[in-house]
Amino acid sequence: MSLDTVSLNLFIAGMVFLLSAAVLPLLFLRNGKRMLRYSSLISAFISCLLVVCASLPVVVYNLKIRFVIYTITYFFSITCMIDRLSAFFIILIAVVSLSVIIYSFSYIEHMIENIKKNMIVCLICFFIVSMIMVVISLNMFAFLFFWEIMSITSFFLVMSEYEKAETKKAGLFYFIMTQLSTLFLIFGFMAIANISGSYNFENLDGVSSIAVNFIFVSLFIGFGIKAGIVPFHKWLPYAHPASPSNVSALMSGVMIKVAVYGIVRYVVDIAQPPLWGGIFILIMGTISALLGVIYALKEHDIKRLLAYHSIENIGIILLGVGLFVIFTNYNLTALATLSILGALFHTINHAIFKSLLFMAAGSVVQATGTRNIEEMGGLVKRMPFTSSLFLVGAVSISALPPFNGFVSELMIFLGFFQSGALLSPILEILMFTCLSLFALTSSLAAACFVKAFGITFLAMPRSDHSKNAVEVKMPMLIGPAIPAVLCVVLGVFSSRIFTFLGFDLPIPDLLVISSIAIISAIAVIIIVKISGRTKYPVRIDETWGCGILSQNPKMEYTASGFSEPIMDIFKPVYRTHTHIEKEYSDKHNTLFQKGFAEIRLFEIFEEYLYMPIARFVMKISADLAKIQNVIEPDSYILYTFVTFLLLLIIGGWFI
Amino acid sequence: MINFPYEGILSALFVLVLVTAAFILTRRNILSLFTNYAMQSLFIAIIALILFLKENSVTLLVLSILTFATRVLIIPYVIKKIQKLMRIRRDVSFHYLTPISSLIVSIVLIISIYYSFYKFAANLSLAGVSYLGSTLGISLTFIGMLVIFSRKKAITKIVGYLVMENGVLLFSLFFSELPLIVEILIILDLIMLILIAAILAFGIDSTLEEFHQKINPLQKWVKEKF
Amino acid sequence: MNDSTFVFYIIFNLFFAVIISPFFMSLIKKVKAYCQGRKGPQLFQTYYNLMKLMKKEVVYSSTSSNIMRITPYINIVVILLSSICVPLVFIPQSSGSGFGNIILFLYLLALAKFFMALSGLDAGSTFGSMGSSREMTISAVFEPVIIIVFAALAFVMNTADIYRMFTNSVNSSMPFLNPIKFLNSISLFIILIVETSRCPVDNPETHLELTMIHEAMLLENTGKNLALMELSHAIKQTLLMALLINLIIPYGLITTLTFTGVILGAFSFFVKASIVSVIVGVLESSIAKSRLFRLPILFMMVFFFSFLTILFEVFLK
Amino acid sequence: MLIYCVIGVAALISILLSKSHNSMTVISVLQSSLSLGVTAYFILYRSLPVYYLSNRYFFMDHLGLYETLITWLIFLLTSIYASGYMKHLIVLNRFKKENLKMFYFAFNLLPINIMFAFFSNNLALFWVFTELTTLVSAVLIVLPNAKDNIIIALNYIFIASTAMLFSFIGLILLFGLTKNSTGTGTLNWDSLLSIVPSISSSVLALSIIFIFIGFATKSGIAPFHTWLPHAHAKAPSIVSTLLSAVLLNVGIYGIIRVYALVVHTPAARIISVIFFIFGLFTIAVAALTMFSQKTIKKFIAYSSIENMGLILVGIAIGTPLAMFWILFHTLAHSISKALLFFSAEVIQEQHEGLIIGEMSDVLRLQPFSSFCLIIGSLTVIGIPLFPVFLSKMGIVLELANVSYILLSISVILFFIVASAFSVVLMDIFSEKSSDDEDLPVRNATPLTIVLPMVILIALIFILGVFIPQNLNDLLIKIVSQLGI
Repeated sequence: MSLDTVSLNLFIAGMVFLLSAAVLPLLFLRNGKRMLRYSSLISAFISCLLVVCASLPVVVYNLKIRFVIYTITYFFSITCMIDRLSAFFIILIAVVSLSVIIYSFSYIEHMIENIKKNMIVCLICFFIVSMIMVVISLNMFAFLFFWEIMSITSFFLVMSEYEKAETKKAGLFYFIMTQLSTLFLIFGFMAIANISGSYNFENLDGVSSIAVNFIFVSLFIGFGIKAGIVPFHKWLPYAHPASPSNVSALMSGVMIKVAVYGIVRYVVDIAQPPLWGGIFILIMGTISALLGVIYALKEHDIKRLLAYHSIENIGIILLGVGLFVIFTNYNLTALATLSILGALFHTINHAIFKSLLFMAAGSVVQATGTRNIEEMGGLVKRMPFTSSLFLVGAVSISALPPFNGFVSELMIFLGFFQSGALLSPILEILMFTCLSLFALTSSLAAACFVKAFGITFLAMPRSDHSKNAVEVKMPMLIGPAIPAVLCVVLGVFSSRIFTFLGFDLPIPDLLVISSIAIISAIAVIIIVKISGRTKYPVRIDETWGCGILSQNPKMEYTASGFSEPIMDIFKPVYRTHTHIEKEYSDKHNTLFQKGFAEIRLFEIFEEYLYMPIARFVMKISADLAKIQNVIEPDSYILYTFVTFLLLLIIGGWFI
Repeated sequence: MINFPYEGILSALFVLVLVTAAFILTRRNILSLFTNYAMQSLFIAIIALILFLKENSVTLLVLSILTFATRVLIIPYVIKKIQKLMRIRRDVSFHYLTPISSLIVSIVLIISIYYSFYKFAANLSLAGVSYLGSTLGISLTFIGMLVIFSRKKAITKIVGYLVMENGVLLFSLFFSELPLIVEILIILDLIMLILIAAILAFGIDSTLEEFHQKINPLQKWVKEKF
Repeated sequence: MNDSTFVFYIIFNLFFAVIISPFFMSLIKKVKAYCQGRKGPQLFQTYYNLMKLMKKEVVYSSTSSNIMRITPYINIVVILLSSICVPLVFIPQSSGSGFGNIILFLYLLALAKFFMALSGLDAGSTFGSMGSSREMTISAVFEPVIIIVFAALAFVMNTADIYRMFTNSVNSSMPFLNPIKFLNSISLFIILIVETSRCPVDNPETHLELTMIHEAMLLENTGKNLALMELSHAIKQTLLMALLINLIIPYGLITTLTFTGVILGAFSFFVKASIVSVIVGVLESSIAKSRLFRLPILFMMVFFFSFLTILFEVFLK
Repeated sequence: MLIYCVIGVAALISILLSKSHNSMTVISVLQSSLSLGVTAYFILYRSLPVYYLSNRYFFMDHLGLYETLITWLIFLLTSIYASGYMKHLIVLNRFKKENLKMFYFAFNLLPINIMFAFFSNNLALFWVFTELTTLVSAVLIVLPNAKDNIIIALNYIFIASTAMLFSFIGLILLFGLTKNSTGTGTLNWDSLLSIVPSISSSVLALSIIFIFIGFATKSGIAPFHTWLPHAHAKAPSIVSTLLSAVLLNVGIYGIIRVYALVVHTPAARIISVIFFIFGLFTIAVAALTMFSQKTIKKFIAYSSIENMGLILVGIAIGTPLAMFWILFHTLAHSISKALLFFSAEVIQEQHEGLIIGEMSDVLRLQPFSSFCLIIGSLTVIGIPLFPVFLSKMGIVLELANVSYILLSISVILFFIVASAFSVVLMDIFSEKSSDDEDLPVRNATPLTIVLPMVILIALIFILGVFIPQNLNDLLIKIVSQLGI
């Protein structure tokens, strides 16, 4: 049995398990027994394992497995191909969904109605199936087919808490944006079908430039909307906080990566975008990264903060892709492989630490019952494991050495550094500014996560929710533990993995560095033990507060306090506007009675881009509806009369 | 047959048909509307008769008798009976077009249709009178539609629809007669339509309960018939 | 063969950095004292302080978690690792492990800063959290500038590896006073000032709550934890000085391992470093601490300098 | 053919004689199931087309049988639904007991009428039967106990019949043309199919436009669609289901027959341009008006107008593949529209009188019907697992070959429709005011109301993923017979 038939059978077995996991809760929608959900989650777990071992050999030995699943009519057939790129993304999806499934074992039990619990389990399984199928579909029809299923299942998952008002807005925003992205995808695919004739993703390099540019722009916008690139990112900070945490972990960890898969597949396989295309991606990437992190700094809702960070990391991935395109246009293959590998490695890193962070945040939100970090604090003592997991996630997202975030950002940095001497001067200056903005982003991310971790977990609890928060149950710890371990493993063994896969990259071997670190740590501890033998044991005392008697939480730094200096430096970007209401006790407005003042952040994109279009469409529909609401027939017959006459006269002259 | 000048009589009858149409457009008194409609149908029946004399095809004769029977006798009688129940005398208000402007519009209508059809006449070998007849037929239909949307009362809208029906009949007379069975079916269908439209028109003006009491005897009447 | 020299290099570089860095700290204190007309502490005072602190009792605040306990150890280990990245005396052949990568060096310092800020927040006192908030603000705005300076260096030396940079600066016959070297030295000097929180950015001496940034984060550390933090701060200062010295005046630096070369290299590094710390001491006592929101202007200056180096390099070539 | 007449007449007479409400529903269910069986038998086993009467006025071909199949299927489900629903209306005194007999008489007469329309080979005959369907459906609209139903019914009759008159003029033109070219004029569709290429194309195009006007009004194409939303909003749901799922198909059937005549002649270019203009205008008007609709049934009416516009665009493309997907779309649309109307009625009855914004706890009060409403609207939007996705994708693919601007306009309009659906559904489902205790009493939904919905959902799911082989062959045979 050759290797690819083995992996194919494993893959199909995995898919069958996953589908059965999805269908099972549907059959017994009303009964609340836990065993039903556990059995379906276990079968989903097994299927993820199967899928991982199915796609591992494909990545390592660069196989190409092509198979047809199902033909509805003779040209609408679901043909799939697993090659290295899609296998890599399958591993990404499977690993993250593995950990999310374990996490949901006990997370879902906290919900109230039984129907909702079963529905979420079923929808999550469908969601994972659709994402895996999108990644391996070769035929345009199959791609759109699963792309739409992915959007619809994730839409229903976002709407699972449909009672709240904010979920309504989030759901609406999300649905419209997904439909918009399908619209652009249809444009792009139709153009490809017109030029290349076949409905499969064929390579169309020898094609006239206008068509390729149009395809590139429409596909980029289509995938960009789903990935959450800046001008289209507005749905992300609404959809993720509204959906349950395990869903938002899946969505921001994996669904965004499927959109990135689309962009990478186009850039690498289908058609080589021109130089200006590369610059376009680079600029969009930098803007998304910068604005993503700057908006994250002002967020005090933990899940919105993480959502904005997904936008930032997508920007970083796009930087890598942009560099790849520019370098291939100057045919510097070594640098091109470095940057595309950096982008792909950052995709899987982001998938891992973002799902870790969302799951940890989910357990924190569930334990304290609120999403606002200003009301949290002191959780590190009450929830030690979750906080250490969150710490691992925070350290790896702010790209600090031993963890995986550092390696991928390092690769992109090296891409920038070594691009220096080889390109034209103007491009050189663009590279230089993008490098500085990228560096700014990663340092701001570090600052933001110090705030997020510090204010949420450290010091004293700021409200009684967080005072009596209690550590979550076992599955909700094992779930995030897997990505935490992966963060460390991928970080430390990164250069070993790359050499094993056959790429030699100029990145430092973190394995050697961390082993030396451990040796020196042991040495330091021994020296400190010997020299530091004191008579007095360790003493626990009051924090030194310049002489005040007892520390109370009111005196602690709040999240807005922490990030206020940075926000002050970046004031032009935030464009806050103050809103003051005053009430006077006399009519001459002289005796001030009471008032209300508020600094509100100006949602630039929402105010200037989305709302005007929405208001315009609503106005047209109101006018149209007004015309057609009249009951009497006269006006309608007048319309028909005029149309007949026009048709007749125009018909008479033209035909 | 004696070959007295067909064209002269036909064009005279055309004028008469258009005059009755003008009257229907402008008259306020409903009863006079019905009489105008009856006269218009009479003229069209005569036109059919003359055409029969000219081309002596049997269908034309049957057609003229049929139109005479239904459009001059039965339908006006039915509408008058329904109208008596409704006790409405005058349809005063106009909608969108005052009488004068609706007349002007109908004139413009006739001219524009005449010219727009000019191109087709060439390859349809339609000569003189029959070309005029068919264009008048179509413009009569449009005038009927003009009546429907410019008058407020439902009963006048029904008369407008009947005028459109006459226009179609006129067009079919001159352009090409349809097989007889089809013509009969169309007339049956027209009667059914007028019956229901009249009942509904009656329903609009009276209160709901009255409408339902009126419907029930009608149901019984329908049941005895079949 | 070069693995064993690399191991020897690691041990030597580490011990050399640990031993001499407290000396420079007390040297700067001594220079500042003389500028203010007083005698100032003896040169080996910092060593005695460290020994004393090692023996003192450790006090943890009730609200602090084990972040407070592990941060000193993380700090010292990370700084020792970064001391391996910057060769002080002799440069080993670049080993396979890619130790010399500039970004690795920079991000190791960032890791140390990250945990120090967290420990500042951990105690729950306003001073600590204010210190860490300000520290993160400065690092958030200044880190990109450091990366740009290193990018300019990498662009000039067309390599991203510190070892090869130093070998290039040793072998290259660039005249002392050419513009690129001059611009680089200014930006590296400002990086040294900002990273070790010297005067214009932060006042290391004072314990006045509003002005201190770096010291505020260490406020809660006591006993051996404080000693470790002080030591790592000193080593960081030496490493940054080494970067400045070995790139601009690489005379003592040797690439082949000879006994006399090492002694001479060590001695020349010691002299050069003390000259630099004297300059730092004089500078510190001559400028007042500037307001926090005026600092971005200083950082923009460094950004401007590195931009100039790139332009010079591109147009000169 | 005779079997149908026998079943029909028997059903009508037995309704006139029967007294109780249950017997009437049983009769209509029986009639529909029998006729459905007969149609299925004809499609599978009879060699078609079959001609009747000496002058070949009636004939049975694949397209006619396919449309009759849809009619009888929808009529069967509506009559099952009607039993429970009419009782509810009578209890609420929104329907007079004595009108029931007339209602059921007209209710059974309508599908027979439509069936004869589908079987009429002669276009004039088809015209007459379509005219009769207008009358019968007007009667059905007028019977419930509401004042403005009458105005709406009158409005419907006037708009529909005035337009039909124009298509009658078109028929006369066509008849005259055939008479000029071949001596004896004929309106039989199959003989026309052979004569038409020899006719001069300019007058032919004019007659086709005239005919198109009439049938466009019957199928709710843009400027003539104004009667449809009011008729659907006010009529009882079983009538509005029949109206939108079946009656609109009659108009579309007429347009397909007429377009098939002219597709290979030079006139086809002008005709398809006009069809494109009207089709896109319809989708645009319907899509944009949907946003601010206040009652669910009016909203669904606009979505059927939008689907008719889509079908018109599909016809205008004219390639065999597009026609295949158009026919598939009519079936998918009828099923989803029936499901939407059934579930909308249950929700509307539960929150009687409330407009979309004010309904609260919809999902908790009527979980099953809101589930059907969601499934129905997802189908109509064209979400993958449901049939409309296949047909929309097929049409879009064909459009791409025709011209790129048309493709972009229609895809943008689909997007607007999808967002309109989401906006309205959000308003319906997300209001949640009271907690569990003081929920208003929940209307009982007997089996007869739930059963049709379950059947429809099953059909939608089957068609969404798997097109049965004989359906596929039937559609291919139709397309080849139409000669496209």
